[in-house]
Amino acid sequence: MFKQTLHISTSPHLKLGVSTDDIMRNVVWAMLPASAFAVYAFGLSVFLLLVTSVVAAILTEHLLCRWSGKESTVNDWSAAITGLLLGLTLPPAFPLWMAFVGSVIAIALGKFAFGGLGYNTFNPALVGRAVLQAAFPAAITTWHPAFLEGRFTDIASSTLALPFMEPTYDAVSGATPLSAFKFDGVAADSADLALGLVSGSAGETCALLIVLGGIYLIARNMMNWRIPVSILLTVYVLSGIMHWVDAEAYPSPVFMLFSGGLMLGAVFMATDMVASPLTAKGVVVYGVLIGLLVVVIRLWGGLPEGVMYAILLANAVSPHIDSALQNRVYGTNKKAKAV
Amino acid sequence: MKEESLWYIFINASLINNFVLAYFLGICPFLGVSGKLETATKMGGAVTFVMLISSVCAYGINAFLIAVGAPFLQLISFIVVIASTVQLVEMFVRKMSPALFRALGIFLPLITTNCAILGLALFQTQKGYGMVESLVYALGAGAGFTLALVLIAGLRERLEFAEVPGVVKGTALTLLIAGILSLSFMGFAGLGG
Amino acid sequence: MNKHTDKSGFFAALEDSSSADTFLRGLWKDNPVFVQVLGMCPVLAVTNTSMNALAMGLATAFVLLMSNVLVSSLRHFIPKQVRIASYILIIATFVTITDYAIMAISVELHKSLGAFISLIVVNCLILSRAEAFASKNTVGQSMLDALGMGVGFTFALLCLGVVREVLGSGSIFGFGLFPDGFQNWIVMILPAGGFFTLAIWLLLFNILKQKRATT
Amino acid sequence: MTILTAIAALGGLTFLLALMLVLANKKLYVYEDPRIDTVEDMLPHANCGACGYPGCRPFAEALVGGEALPGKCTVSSEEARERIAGYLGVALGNEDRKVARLACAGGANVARVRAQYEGMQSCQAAALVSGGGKGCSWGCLGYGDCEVVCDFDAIQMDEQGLPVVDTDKCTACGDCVEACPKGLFSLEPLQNHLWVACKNLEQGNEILEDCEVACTACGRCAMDAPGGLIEMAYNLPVIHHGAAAESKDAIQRCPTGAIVWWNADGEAEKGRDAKKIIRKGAREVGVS
Amino acid sequence: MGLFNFGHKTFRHGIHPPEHKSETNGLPIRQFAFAPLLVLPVSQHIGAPSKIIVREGQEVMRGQLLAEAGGYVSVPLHAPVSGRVRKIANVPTAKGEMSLGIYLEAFPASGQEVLESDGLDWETATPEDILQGIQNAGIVGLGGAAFPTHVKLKVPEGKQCEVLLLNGIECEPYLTTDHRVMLEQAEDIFMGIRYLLKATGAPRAIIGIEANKKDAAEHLSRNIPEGLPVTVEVVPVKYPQGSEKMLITSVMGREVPSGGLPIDVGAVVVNVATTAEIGRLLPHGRGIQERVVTITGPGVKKKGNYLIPVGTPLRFVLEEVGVADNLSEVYLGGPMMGMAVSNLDISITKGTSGILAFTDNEVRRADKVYPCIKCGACVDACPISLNPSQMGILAKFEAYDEMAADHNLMDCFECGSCSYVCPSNIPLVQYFRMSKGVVRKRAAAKKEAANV
Amino acid sequence: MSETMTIAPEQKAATGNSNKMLFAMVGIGLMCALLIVLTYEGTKPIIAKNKAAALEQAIFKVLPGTMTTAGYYWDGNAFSPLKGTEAEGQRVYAGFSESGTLTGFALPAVGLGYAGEIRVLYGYDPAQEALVGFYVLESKETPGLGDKIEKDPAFLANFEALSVAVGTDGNSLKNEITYAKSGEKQNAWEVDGITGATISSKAVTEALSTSTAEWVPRLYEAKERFKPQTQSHE
Repeated sequence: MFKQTLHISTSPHLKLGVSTDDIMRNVVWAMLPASAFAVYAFGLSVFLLLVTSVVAAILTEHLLCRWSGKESTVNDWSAAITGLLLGLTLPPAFPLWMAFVGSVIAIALGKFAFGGLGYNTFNPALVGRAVLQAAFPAAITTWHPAFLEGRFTDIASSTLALPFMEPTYDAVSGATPLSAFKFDGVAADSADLALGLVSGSAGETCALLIVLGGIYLIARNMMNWRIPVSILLTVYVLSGIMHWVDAEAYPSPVFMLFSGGLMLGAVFMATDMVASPLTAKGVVVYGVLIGLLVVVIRLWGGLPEGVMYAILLANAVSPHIDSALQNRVYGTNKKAKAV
Repeated sequence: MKEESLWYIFINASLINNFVLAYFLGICPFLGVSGKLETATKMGGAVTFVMLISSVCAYGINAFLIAVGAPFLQLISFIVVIASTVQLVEMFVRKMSPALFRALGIFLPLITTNCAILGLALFQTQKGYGMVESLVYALGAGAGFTLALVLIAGLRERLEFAEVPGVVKGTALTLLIAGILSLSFMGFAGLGG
Repeated sequence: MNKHTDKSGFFAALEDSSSADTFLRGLWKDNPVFVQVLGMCPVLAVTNTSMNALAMGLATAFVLLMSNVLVSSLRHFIPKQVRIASYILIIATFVTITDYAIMAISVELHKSLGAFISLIVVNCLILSRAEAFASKNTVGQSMLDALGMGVGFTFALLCLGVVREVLGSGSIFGFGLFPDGFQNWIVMILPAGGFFTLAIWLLLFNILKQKRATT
Repeated sequence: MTILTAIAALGGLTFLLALMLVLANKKLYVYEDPRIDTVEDMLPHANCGACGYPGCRPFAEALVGGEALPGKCTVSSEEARERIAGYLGVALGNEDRKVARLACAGGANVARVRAQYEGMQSCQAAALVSGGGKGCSWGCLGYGDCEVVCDFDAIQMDEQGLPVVDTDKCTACGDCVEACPKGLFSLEPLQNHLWVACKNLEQGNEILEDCEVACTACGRCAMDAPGGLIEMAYNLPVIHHGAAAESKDAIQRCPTGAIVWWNADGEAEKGRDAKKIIRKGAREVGVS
Repeated sequence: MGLFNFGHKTFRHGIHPPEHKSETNGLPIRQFAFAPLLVLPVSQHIGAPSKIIVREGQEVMRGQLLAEAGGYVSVPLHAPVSGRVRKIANVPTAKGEMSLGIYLEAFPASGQEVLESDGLDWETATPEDILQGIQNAGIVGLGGAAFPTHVKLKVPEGKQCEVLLLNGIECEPYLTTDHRVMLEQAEDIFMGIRYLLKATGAPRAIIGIEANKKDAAEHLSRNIPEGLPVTVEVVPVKYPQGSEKMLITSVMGREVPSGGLPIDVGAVVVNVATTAEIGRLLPHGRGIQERVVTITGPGVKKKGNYLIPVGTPLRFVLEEVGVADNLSEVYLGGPMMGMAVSNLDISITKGTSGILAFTDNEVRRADKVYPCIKCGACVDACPISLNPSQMGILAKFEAYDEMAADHNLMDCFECGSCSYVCPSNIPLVQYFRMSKGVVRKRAAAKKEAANV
Repeated sequence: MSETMTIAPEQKAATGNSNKMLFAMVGIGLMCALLIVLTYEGTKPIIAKNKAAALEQAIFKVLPGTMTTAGYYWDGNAFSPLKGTEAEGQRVYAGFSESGTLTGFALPAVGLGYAGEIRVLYGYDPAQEALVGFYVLESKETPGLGDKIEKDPAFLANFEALSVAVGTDGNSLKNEITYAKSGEKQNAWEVDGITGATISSKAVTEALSTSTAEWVPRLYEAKERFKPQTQSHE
């Protein structure tokens, strides 16, 4: 009757059945449409860029795990996310060697040094990108035009710049919509922005596909919808007020929403679960903070774009948001401490 | 020549050229007391307080030294006066409010050798700030110091419970966070101008 | 100054070690930067070029040496209660002297080191050596200690300065290292680069320590 | 001229400052015995708590205050303790050294597992899941919480999944006592030889199903030991050290070897009649 | 979550595990056979163990007292069958420890008739009589907690019971005992309510039922006897609504203070099956001999709700209903809070509400544990709004005291919602159970040290 | 240091050595003052010479063909030779060629850039009525981007001949210096900006614009009165 030994395990004996690697994998799927569009718009260079950053990220993670004697954590897919995300935030003709360096830094300094997945207090891809921005400010603000003839057959010369060497550019487009507005007061067409018919970082141009990916993740309950919604709403409302006050000096809210890396940041970067707060309230405050910083930096700061800095700063604040905005424990007036 | 507005002085001292993250001032206490949020907040408060006081002192001393024609005594006078003022404050606080002393007092001796305080005195003199500007500058520097300390303390408290690799643990990790924060603060550049 | 027969057992260890040890301790085993993590402000602030690092290191070493000597020779004269204040006075004096000396040598160098020369006053390394060593040891011992610590400090500063200059400006002591078209890693000469470089040096030291512990 | 102003200015400044310090020195002087620091430096800084104080600093304070004797610190070396005693001019006050002893011998080769536990590999955790699945509900689960918790590397799990205490390294800090969910560890004076390596409260041979070296409460040890030394209580022998001189006779007739004699080499000797276990592999898992 | 439940009365957070109730909720309660040998631990309830009053070898009648209450927080134990006391010794228990108990050998021809004593009329009895009667009947909470019911019903001085809450939620997946009891024993339930209202002095009673048992709710509300102040409240389906605190919040909109009792917000909560038992036993002065148990799970051949004598060995039960060959795990209670069984020689006790048997196919075993990614799913699931994510990390780093001091660890009642949703498969509940044990141990040690 | 091994637990603060404390501290203070003063006095001439040389170097850079320089300050009505105590914003340096003819004026200007103040020195040649040289004294602009104002040849070419003609009224400029987007310079008084360093180049333009508007008319009017001094300014 009882043929085999009983097993015992702890309650609960039921599981929802969505595991961390499922979530991570689906985030990668959600980023694919935007990545595909990036390749379509900018051609072979971006393809190589994305492949480089992803491969570098995975390789770094694997080797670091090996050296530190840990089991390789590559198959939880989080390294792939970091690599792909970093690739998407870089200019299309960004030299591959720099992207490689960025990916290594993102994983090694942004993630592994903090203890790996689950402990990275900053979004690793943004750490990588922030270091690249500071290290190679010229290369990272040189934009390659979209929809060039022969983009599927030719590779931009800067893409293949020799390691440690300064890249040379063959086709340089004027500016991104944001810098065009900031320095020259020219606002791009909203429809072009939404469809990605402008220049900018590889993956940030087509807002619609990014939103699509976000909706997919929200529908599968793998992303906290409150983060992108509160960021976008804050940016819309704040810039709407400013635009209403002075339409000449401040761009329209729609322009603010669809230009630059806001969509990519709000949907895929600010939503990094590890670096964002835990509670519903906390997440909304976090989103509002990011939105606020984005508007402040874009409208009054020295830089045309501030999404990356806004998210990194909010990441740094998130432990404090967490400790301030815990849920009230049932039957008490006390909030549990978070940090 | 464009005058620096008080608002700009504040933003500049607290965010753009943050004393800790851009000028590397007060790194020792920064590394030392940023482990716990509570101490970090108190330390920040104490430093801001002392900055305000020493800013006034430095302004006065500088005026005095220029008047007597001995600007070369600037450094030694600053440090001696700051050190003694801090000690005086410590004694005063201990006498007037033991509660405040327990909260802030233990940090006061640490502050004497905090380069942020002396740096503030030197910079405000170098920039030729007047009395009000000096005070705003001190307030901004203190706020920036506190902000950096509090941000790092939050992160470090969280990372206390993280599987940080053994070789990174400690100062290296704190410096790493500081580096990333320093990069993030670059986003504030150009504000308030 | 040979009144040191009555030392407690606690300090006997210091006596046992030879003079060479006193010197080498600061250089390597108790390196002020990598091991004791002291005097961080100049370590980070003025190491964007090797030249600055060297100058700063030497300036600090000079102040350290002079103040150690003075503190050590005055140690029976200074009452315990005012010792810290006296040390600060002594240190500030030598810093001022160094400040003027550097200005006399090169205005350019003085400009690039900026206020950090003055800030040597509050370098915890100097005060801690004065308090922990010079106030308890002979002039000769203190000199050796200061030399060791000073050289160790300079060495550490150079470690950072060289890395930051090579990557950040593509040169070393101002001499170009790479062919034209080298891409400077500008982050290295920014504040963040200082934090990162020091973090990575500390990390390397830790790895080294760990390796040594396991073998 | 400059020289005079400078000297006057700085002289005045230092005078004021010195005056202030003098006043401060008179008014607000808090004395702390400098010997506390010195003594703390001589202690091992392990903060293990074996001395009964929360850490080395409080212990140092107690030492200087004369409330404790250096011998309480079982972690530091003999010389270190003598140095402290010499420094403070007090007696050494040596403690009976204690070590942690495990009241179980049911390794994988002799004890049966009834149900296979799945989950977090920790005794504390396993014990909460239906007792951990070991046949003998009193026995060691073998996930090594004690090994993990030991700061002194004194506990090592052997190949049968039983913790082995290195008596040289053990400082009797008591961490393993707290960590064991089955309460199998206790701190025993090193000079005591007799030890019952079992905690099961069952009587009779049925327990041998679950563990071949369990105490069957036969009472032979109590009969053989000098009067009053061993008494049977709740189906286990209880040793009253000090009631009579310890004698090796007590273990000789034990049929399972549950009562042992710790010899001078730190090995547990079994009695003459104890059955010899030659199985090296794990006992087959019993079908419930 | 809060958004979607707007307008419905319910508690914060919670989860929706698959219910699996349809497999047994249509099957009427059936009487189970007597096992040849019954195993009766004297500690089947929370509180002091019962004191045995029979001798080895003594013959007892079904319903006869075997052990009397060992104190106020304790209940007596009655013989579930007529038979002979074979042995008084250590018996295995579900917790995995051995504890004192009675081996009772059933007479081969033991019948269903039960020894009765003086009954208690609900109209004439005083509240004290009723409480005493409930204790004498050996009644404990049949929902699973097995807390002596009379203790719970005792309204402390200065407190007022405003509402008697009957817990018919049964939120655990798979289990349908309360569902069947409500459908089949409405009369007993209403009789029990009469006793309970009198004992607690409550002016009215509310029966709380989850929306997945609408038939039971309708059946009960149709049959409310004239003049009995009872209403039936249907609440949305959500786990763990069956917990006292959650039920009070759902039905009354009040929160039981941390560390407090339902009576602190004017409520007394009693399980419907317990109520039915009171209604059935008290008029006749009987004691508990048997209880309804749901036997289900993918590994069971004859699923159903059975009336099983207390003390029946698990092995006998499983042999009777038949189990699959590749049986892997057996749980007592529901899948969310039930305990895995390591030893089939343990027996059905008064607190056993269900027996679940899972085979190799259903048990998720090789779940890889990932680090916490702070997704917040557990925070959104915890019904008492703790921060399981942070507590899990603290537990991993053994910061138990911090968990208790800053995170209200002791308020956790181990419902399992956090572990259920955790994508990283972190054994949160196990961590918390362990940490609570350590905290309790340390508090006890501290207290002891203070006394010495 | 004569510490004994058996310190009594109830040791009181030593009170008798107040005088010694005062004496020690003041003594050290006086010694320090002496040391500092001596150093200061010793290095003063060298430092002054170094500083002057550095300034002269800068002036040579912005005023081509200059051999000697002379410092002046504006007292509100007229220019007088520098005394050394004037604030920087009031100073102006005149440059003279070997033959003693006026090569132009060097003026400092300050603008608010991306990461703080940008201090520049520019050269104004009243003969050409144009700016003829430009040198960044101090800037914290981002290396690689903002620091192009020091290095970008196209940008520096702006200041080889940037028109600052004085208007007909003699009190203001005909055209103030204005900023133009990179590559869109059309007039001689426009500064061609740098792509990617817009803020920094704008800041420089603004600094020059403000400074020239104030100084150039004054200098143009008084240009005849500047003669080479026999000795260098301080």
